[in-house]
Amino acid sequence: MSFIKKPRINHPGLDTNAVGLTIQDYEGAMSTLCAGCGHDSVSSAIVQAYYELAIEPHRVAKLSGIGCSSKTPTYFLRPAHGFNSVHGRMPSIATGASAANRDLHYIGISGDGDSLSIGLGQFCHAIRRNVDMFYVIENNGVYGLTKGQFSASADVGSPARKGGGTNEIPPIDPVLTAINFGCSFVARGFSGDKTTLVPLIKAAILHRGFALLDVISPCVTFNDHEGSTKSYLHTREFEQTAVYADFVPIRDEITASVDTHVTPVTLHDGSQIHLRTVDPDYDPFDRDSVVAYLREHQNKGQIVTGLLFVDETAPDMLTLSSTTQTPLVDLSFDTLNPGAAALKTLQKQWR
Amino acid sequence: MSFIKKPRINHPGLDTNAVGLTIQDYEGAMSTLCAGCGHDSVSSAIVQAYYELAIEPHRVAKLSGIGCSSKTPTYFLRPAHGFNSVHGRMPSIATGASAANRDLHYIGISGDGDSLSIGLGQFCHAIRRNVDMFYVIENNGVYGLTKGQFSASADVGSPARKGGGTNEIPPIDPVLTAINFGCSFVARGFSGDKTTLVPLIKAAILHRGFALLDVISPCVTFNDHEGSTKSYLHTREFEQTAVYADFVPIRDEITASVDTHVTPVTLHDGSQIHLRTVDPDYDPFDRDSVVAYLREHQNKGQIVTGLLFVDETAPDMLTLSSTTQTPLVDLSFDTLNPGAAALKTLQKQWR
Amino acid sequence: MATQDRVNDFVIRIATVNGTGSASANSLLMKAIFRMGIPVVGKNYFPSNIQGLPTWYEIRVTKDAYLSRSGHIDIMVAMNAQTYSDDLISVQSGGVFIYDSTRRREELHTRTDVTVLPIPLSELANNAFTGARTRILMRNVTYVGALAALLEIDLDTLKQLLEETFSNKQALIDSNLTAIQIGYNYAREQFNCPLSMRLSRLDKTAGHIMIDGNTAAALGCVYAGATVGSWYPITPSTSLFDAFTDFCKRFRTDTESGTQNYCIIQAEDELAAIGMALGAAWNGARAFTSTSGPGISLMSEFLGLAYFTEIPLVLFDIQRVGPSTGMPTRTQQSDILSAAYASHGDTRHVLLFPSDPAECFELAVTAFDLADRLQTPVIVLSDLDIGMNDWPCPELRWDDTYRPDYGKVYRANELRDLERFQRYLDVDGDGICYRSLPGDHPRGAYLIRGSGHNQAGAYTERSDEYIEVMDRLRRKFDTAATLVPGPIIERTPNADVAIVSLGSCHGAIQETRDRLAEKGLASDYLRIRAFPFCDDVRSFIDSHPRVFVVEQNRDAQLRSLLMTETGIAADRLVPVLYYGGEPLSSVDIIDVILEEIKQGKAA
Amino acid sequence: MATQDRVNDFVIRIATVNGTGSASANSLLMKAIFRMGIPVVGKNYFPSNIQGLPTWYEIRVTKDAYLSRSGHIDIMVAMNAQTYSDDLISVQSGGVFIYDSTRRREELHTRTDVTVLPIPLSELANNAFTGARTRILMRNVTYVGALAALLEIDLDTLKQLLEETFSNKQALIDSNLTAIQIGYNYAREQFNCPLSMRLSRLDKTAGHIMIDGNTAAALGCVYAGATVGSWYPITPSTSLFDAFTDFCKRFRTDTESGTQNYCIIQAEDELAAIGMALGAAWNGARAFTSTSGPGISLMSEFLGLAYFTEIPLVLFDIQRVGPSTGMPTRTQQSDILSAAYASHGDTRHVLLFPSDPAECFELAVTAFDLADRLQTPVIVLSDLDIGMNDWPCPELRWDDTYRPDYGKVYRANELRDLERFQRYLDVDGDGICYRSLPGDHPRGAYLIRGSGHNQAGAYTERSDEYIEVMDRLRRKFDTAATLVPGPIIERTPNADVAIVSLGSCHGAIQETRDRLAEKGLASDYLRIRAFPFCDDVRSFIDSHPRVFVVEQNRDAQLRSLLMTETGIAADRLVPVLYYGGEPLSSVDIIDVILEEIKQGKAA
Ligand SMILES: Cc1ncc(C[n+]2csc(CCOP(=O)(O)OP(=O)(O)O)c2C)c(N)n1
Ligand SMILES: Cc1ncc(C[n+]2csc(CCOP(=O)(O)OP(=O)(O)O)c2C)c(N)n1
Ligand code: SF4
Ligand code: SF4
Ligand SMILES: [Mg+2]
Ligand SMILES: [Mg+2]
Repeated sequence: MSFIKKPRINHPGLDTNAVGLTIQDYEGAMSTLCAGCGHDSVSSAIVQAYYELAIEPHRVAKLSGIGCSSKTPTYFLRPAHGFNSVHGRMPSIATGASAANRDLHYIGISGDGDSLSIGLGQFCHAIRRNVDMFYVIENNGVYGLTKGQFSASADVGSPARKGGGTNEIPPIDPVLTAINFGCSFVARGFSGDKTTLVPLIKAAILHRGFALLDVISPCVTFNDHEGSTKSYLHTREFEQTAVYADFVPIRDEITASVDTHVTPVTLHDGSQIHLRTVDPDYDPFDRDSVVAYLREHQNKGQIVTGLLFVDETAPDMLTLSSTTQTPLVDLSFDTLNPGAAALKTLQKQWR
Repeated sequence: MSFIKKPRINHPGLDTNAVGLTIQDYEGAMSTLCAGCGHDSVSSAIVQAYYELAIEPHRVAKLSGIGCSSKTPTYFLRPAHGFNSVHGRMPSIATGASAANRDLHYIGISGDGDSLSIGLGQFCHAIRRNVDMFYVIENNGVYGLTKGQFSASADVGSPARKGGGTNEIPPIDPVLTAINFGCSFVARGFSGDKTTLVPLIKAAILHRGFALLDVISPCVTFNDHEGSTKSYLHTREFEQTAVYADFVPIRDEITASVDTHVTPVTLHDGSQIHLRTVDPDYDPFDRDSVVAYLREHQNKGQIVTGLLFVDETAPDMLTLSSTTQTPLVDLSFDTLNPGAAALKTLQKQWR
Repeated sequence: MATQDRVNDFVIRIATVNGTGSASANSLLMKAIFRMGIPVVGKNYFPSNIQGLPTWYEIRVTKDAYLSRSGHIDIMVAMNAQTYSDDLISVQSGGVFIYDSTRRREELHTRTDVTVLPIPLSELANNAFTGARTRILMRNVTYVGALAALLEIDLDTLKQLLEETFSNKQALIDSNLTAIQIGYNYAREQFNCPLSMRLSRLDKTAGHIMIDGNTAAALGCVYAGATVGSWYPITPSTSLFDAFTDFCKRFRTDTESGTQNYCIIQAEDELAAIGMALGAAWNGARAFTSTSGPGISLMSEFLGLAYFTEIPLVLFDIQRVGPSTGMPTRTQQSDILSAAYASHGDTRHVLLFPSDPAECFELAVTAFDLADRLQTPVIVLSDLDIGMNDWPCPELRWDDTYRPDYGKVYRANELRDLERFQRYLDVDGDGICYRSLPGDHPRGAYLIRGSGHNQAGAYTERSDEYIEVMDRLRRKFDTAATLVPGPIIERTPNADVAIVSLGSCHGAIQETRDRLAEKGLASDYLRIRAFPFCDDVRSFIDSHPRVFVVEQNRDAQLRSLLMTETGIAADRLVPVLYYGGEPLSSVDIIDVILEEIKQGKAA
Repeated sequence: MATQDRVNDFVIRIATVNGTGSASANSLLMKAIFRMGIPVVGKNYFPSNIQGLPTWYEIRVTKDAYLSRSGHIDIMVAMNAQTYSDDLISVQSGGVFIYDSTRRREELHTRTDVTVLPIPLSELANNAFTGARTRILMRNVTYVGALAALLEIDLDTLKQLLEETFSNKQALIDSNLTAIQIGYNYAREQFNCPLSMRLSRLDKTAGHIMIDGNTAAALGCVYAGATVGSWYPITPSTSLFDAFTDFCKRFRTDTESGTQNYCIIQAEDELAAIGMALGAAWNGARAFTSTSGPGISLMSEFLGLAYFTEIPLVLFDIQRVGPSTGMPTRTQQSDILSAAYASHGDTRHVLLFPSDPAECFELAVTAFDLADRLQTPVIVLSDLDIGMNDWPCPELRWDDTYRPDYGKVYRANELRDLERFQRYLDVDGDGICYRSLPGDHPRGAYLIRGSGHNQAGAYTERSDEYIEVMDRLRRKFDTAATLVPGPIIERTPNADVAIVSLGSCHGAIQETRDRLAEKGLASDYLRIRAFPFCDDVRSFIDSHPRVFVVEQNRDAQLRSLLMTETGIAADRLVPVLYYGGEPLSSVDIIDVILEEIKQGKAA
């Protein structure tokens, strides 16, 4: 198989965004995933979000591990640099990349196997450092690419597709895990619900710090059957959106909202998200109450979605380490090299 | 340096336990840790607990990773087999060992670096599988053996010993992490408080499933200075025992307690622990309320200790996988080998 | 090679799209031929993808019972419009090109040297069946029917196979039979049947089976008495644990209670997988793990620990194309060096090289015996070609008198009588010491460690104690050379050519030797089955001025290992390398050899 | 060698307990001698432990400016009662044994061939100072004072050193001076000063410094312009990042705002450490990591990715004794093979072998240039002896006209004018392609991947495209051989002996050659500085019938690499191996060579 080229047809009538690009400029190569795979819907929501935010695609760096999900960076933002790394270790690549050039937008795409099995350590540590990136877990409860083994997010009692028994080991919930490790932005979406997904993605992109988006993204080939808790059917039935995020671009006039339970959150670039909580008691700024709410609903079998927690004040990794605002890659060699004279002086101590 | 032999003097007058052994039979080689190191106190509490439980020491398997803490299996239970493995990977060794021989008592000793940095993934996954073992983190907030770098459990604002700045990255709390990953037994102790430590250890040993004991165990050489939140001084000041565990051996008559807030928990061998909660609302059987309690007190800077959560009903890994009660190592080859005739029949399908 | 009038000697290739369920149709086709007593080999070319991309299945009908790809395609069944034109090109002159002509494609009728047979397969299936999935599946079975007519496949054999496959699901049997009949009839009506390339019953497959290496290896693990297996999914090793799980369920589960006399753990990654196997092996169980390239890299720290602490461990590496993620669904033999020297420091590991599924079965058992006996990891280097393709093999045999060789273990009764137990004492002078098992007896207790230790197992930082252990480990490796399976040597009087190779190269080499013989060139052949190399390897090479070393990697890794371990100079070892990722064929070898000979260099 | 009347040529060994702060006393002692113009070498023997175990510090006073251990001990300062008796045994005949006689030990006065000098050091310090910690520290300084009298160390030099060390902390200066004076006076009063082994001013250390390799390497990284460093603590590599951090704080921090022109990340493990460095390097930063054996094993998957995706990366491996955890505080050169072939599949890596701290500085800079130019990982193989011990070196020099060689990078302006950017196109025929940097320009965009890719960087599973890339990578490695630092060759007319070696063996070999010369044996010597080997290595070996290959590991890893990569036969490469973990000394080499020569085999 070689790289499949997607025919690029320019519709002259296509709308352009604030940087003069059409949505086609944000697309990627033709997907080679299974027809109906949830991951493709996520890619399309990502395309939409970057287009709407009018971020120049070549200022985005797309990273991933290994898995069907991790293939998707090929399928969006063709003019962005991408790095399809090794299984489970994308967080470290992203951490280093961000250290070297803080001015790019980082998006990391991962799967539940990639992030919660082999990659759990790196995932948690990247969260803990609050690396400035948008991190997506395309969560389908299975290892898609290796043909359907249970992943660490498979729910107890979830039956395997072909008589492989049911999963007995408790699942890892990326959302609760992220909150436990101090994540500064935690959201959950559903690949089947693009309308609520796009604003979540936009907020996540603009959040400074680690923004986790866990997307239930059904694997039609291995985990969309009856009984599967990661199927389209099950997710549709049990999804409960707790917090809607309405994205308000910086260019739009930001007016005080009249809705009930609406809280505006100002992002680092000045744009806002308006959080509409369904439950008046839900406080998306209080980690502890969010945990309590999530656990309670999880116990009832509900899949809580939305922008569940956000802390815009948490300093990100490079802030914590006082790294200069200039991307390190842009520093001139003269700035970096102390020179011969300094070397001479320095060496006195070693005599 | 060669192995330091501890002179073994038999005091004829020493007490013996139910299997006829003295406490000396539970000791190990002379410690080579720094004088005053918290880890040595933990070792001595471990010796005490196994002695009191009258477990034959050679039926115990001691495992560890790498670090000062991980050296300690040499310093207790000399007649037990031990496995000082590689850094951060002891949980997998223990998992496999337990699969092969479910009848031994497994104790894993680790450090905060070993379990929360390099070993975080394995630690969480062993918890998730509910491997039947007693797992100790000797938590001092630093890498002792490599001379004092901050570990992942160093608190924000904790100053390094020699002008290495203060730690800025939020710590990982092993207790909350364990609860998040579904741990069936979660306790925290303090190496400076042997009286409460020993019963915790005894309960942890007898718990069937993964029993985590996080012990604040100060590193006198690198992290016991002023300002350190893992110092003796700080821990003494901010320790708050939430749940006392009184161990009641199976041989003792178990009488209903008259105390307030006391709940008996029956362990798999029939012995009991009586949990005395300090706060009447504290429910050590409800994961969610425990999390809420811990987070609340953590936010106040308190170090909550005691047997914080227990679930004696959670099936352990081998129960979940329906593994036979006979240790696999004891199965005869005839039981395991299907024989020539079966092979003949089987192969029909491949013609 | 001309493709005309070749009875029982041609290659059929089926081009499809993955995820369309052609596997069962292809297997039906292959098994039918096999049951007609005609040797076949099946090779699957699939993408690292789940659905929608081109896939090929190749069946070589080989009356001479060759085991490798022929390197040519005689009959192409093109079911994937996306690859039609490439598929047409790939048919060799004189061949046949069959395609789904539901939509007729004139451009496919342009090759005058190829017979193009259009069959409206979709149309035929759609007319006969309902339901999208059924129609797709039945379209595949329809081409089997057409081939039955064109090649003269026994319809009864097909029928019986279907009955066995679907046992009591009569509806399935019926629909499959219908599809076959439709294809059969269509071909009979439209074309001159049979083709000049056709089948004719032989009696060459009696006592043989068609099996893939991963299934056979898994069976070997069951028969060796392995009780603990830990793994992490990775192509192409996954099917080994799938098979092990199936066999254990079948043979090791108490039917009443459902309890299992085994424990299989799907680990969170390869570091954990090998750690678990090590923990179990330390405890005395026969334990193993299985992986492929990236997993070998990740396991390397633990492999060093196992080497230094001397824990038996069996590890299957089903090699695929590297470096890094490489081409996960293509085959290669490129982990030889990494496996031999895996891990930092002075380490070296015992390797076994099965050449086909039957040997996977056999060497799996050997691996456990060797690991226990040598108390060290034994790495079985298989590859995707052996592991995942169906190979014809003599039926597997088992000797019920076999008893595992658990090696030197002091059990409780022996420990009781021992003055003092020293874990790393070389009692017998062969470098192999006595181990004890946890829980057995207090006197057997010691603390195993990856840090410096002395004879007694105690921690040391003393040079002399450390060197003593390291030198003994080196001696143990010498002992290993006397215990591992020796090479298979085939000598011909007055041979002109000498070949050394290993693993899945075997089939292609056998064929190469026949071709060379046809040209009057007799050959000697040594197939290495293990590392460390035993003396026979060296003496074979020594007895030839120059030897061709055939292997499937870029860097001549086996040749490197031969040079460093036997000290033989480079100019006597001529590399013959193929590393494109397809199963090796004699055409990849023969020209290199002939060219060298022409230059008067070989022998 | 007799130990009498040796001015400026003897070894002092101080035996203490770790954690008792003797390091500063020993450093004071060594520096004082150094400032007297007399060459010295310091070797630290410490346990993998924090406090309470035996530790030794060895100072070789060497008027001939040798760099290695002499292999003998002339003066022992025994401060650790636990090792007194062993320490006494280790002193060579004619030597001196000083011990803390606060508690007199008659049994130490039994060797007639050794002068035993009891000094009640604890008593002296306890009488003069208060406070437990101060007393212990001052006891150490007291023996420096005693040695000053016995060896004739300049008191003024000591004083000045103390003033520099403690700058304005007068109290500390005073107490140290007092301690020195006490020791000095005691020795003068009790013993015949000076000893026959003593010091006498020379002028051989001008323009030199005493520095350890990790500090020097870190400084090299600063001067090379490295901005991102990620690491995980591990002995003996930790001090490299400690030093890098210190230098960055000093040279790269905006004094006003406190912002940092660098980013150092203490990773959660080695897998993350190398991943971070790779991510930063991919983005165009000069990035590096540093580790030791176990870390190399853990990094092996990522090393394969870096090789195949062609990302520049600098990795320091400060080797220690393996396998596994091994002896973390002992030295060895045993990661050569694992580093050269790290990772599964056909991979090979560029290695650099510094022989001393000065070369650590120099080769660190070279490593960054090479990594950028070759777009591949460059592994600098240092070791504990170089990395953590203080070596005398010529002062480091920097050429301010140096500009980094960032290699082939298309920046935005070039990309704009490009018809089409193909990441893996061999434009110049040297196997090295042009890369682009993320964020620079849309036309430079491509997706880098560890899976099969073609010239354009696109995913492929096609044999031909894959082979094209692999063959080019092989060509690139050939180019590497022309770019890496060549060997240092020292030829002597009509040499009888030829030696090949690398890294920290250098000092011991220089000394060996002098000893051989004294016996009338002239020698040729080639010191390898990089892998792949350039032509000079081969031709040097070719020009000698037999060559001694000296290295510090059990398995003759350099020799193996020479055999596989140059094809030279085993019998021409005589292994000379030491792997006990102590820094190499000429005594470990010379006998092997002499023995071989006696058997008429060498030259
Ligand atoms: C080190 C390593 N181990 C195993 C694999 C095989 N592998 C590829 S993808 C994958 C699982 C992917 O699962 P997930 O991340 O959930 O992605 P999905 O395919 O479900 O989207 C595995 C195990 C690998 N590529 N590398
Ligand atoms: C793979 C690997 N990386 C690094 C090391 C070095 N190392 C040894 S112990 C240690 C940290 C131990 O810290 P912790 O677990 O907290 O134990 P403590 O010494 O504090 O008790 C490290 C990084 C190692 N041995 N192996
Ligand atoms: S296997 Fe599942 S996850 Fe992979 S592409 Fe198909 S549907 Fe998506
Ligand atoms: S360094 Fe710290 S952790 Fe290690 S032994 Fe000393 S006090 Fe204990
Ligand atoms: Mg998945
Ligand atoms: Mg610690």
